Amino acid sequence: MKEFISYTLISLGLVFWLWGTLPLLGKRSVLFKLHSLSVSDTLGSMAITVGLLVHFPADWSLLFLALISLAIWNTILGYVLAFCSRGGQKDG
Amino acid sequence: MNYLNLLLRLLIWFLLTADLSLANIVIGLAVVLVLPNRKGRATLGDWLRVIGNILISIPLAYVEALEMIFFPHSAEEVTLERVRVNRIPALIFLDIFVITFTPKTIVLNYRDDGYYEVHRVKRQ
Amino acid sequence: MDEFYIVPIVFLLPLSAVMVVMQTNPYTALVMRGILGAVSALVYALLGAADVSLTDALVGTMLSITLYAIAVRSSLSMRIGAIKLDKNDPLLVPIAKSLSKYFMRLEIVEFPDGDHLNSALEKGEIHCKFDRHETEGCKLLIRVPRLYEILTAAGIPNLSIVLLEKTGAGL
Amino acid sequence: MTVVLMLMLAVLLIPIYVGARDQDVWQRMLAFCSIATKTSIMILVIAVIRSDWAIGVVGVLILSLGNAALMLLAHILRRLNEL
Repeated sequence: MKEFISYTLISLGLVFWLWGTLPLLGKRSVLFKLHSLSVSDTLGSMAITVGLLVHFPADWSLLFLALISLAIWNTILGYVLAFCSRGGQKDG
Repeated sequence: MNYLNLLLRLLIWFLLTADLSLANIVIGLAVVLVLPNRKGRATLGDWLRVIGNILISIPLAYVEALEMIFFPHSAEEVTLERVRVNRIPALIFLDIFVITFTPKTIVLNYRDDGYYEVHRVKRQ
Repeated sequence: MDEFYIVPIVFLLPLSAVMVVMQTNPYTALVMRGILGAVSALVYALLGAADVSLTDALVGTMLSITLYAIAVRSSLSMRIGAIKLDKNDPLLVPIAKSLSKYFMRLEIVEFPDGDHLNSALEKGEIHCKFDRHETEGCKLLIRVPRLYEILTAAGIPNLSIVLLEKTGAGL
Repeated sequence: MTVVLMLMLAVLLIPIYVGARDQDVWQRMLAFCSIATKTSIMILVIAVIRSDWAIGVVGVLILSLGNAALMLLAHILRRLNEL
């Protein structure tokens, strides 16, 4: 059961990764690609990390920290990239 | 609400170090007190609302991601969103975090007159 | 062979290294250097060298990108000294355009009077000096031969470009 | 778990290709951002498979500190367009 849940989460994360990374090949704007990247890099990676957490609960503190830093850093990075790629007026 | 700020910092410290020995508590208290303090007007209610928003936004983000996967969102638009004025920078930061965390919306800019410029994708 | 997955991942390292070498634009080369740093941290961690991986990520990538970005930004710029020069002056547009082919930027330094301007030019704080005469038109006195070559090759109308001699007497 | 790693490698090839191909520097920055996250997640997976604590700590550190260079580069690239 534990194995099943963990592999489901990891495959969900992999599907998110693939779905969110494929639009990089297209010709859309940077902002549009940022939306799909936030699906893959933040949510997909978080799903993979939770899957690992279920599978190997011994490393919980490490994986928990990874989860927090993933959520915070990728979100802030999305904001900074969006702000900078538009050539924002004041310092962000 | 100064002590609330201190409590938040202590919580982060204990999450980071994962160690509840006496020495660590003393070091954590020292670090928390030495870090610069800023006067703010945030109340307990503000903090609770933002923390609640963060907890809600995690499942919401996954729902939005699945929506984006199953129904292609190919239209884009930029909207202005109003927020409450006179907030301390930490709360503004958390607001931006919550909006950007959900995959359909990204904050582009925070303007001094209290508006966020939000970029969002929509179904056609 | 339990760990055959090592081989294809290690192949990423030469691949991204070749991609760094192929770049001509210094800024995209910096971005590619970041990609190389991320890949090499992965490869070192894969081979079991946690310390090397951490050092590469922090010093090799973070610090070197920071330092290179600052160095590239400040060295790839032409500083024009002038007494009064507007940022949006129409004469600057062709200059900036011809410099941007070489990934360079324009930087305008304003001086209160001609004495400060000339001494800055002699000390080497600025690369060239901009003069606007009522009768003779606009003049750009350049100290660096390579910049002189680039700008004369671009052929900018309404601007006479002069290369200054090394001695710099009586400027 | 090895299958998972190979799939991750396959996905990782997409942003590497984009980084090599694209002309716009912001598209490359997106590729860089994506690669940085993906490689650190792969490091975490490797650490957990081998139950090697040191590699895991390195993965978390890279995940949390490595993005700082990316932000700095983004700000410098933004100022390039301002003359």
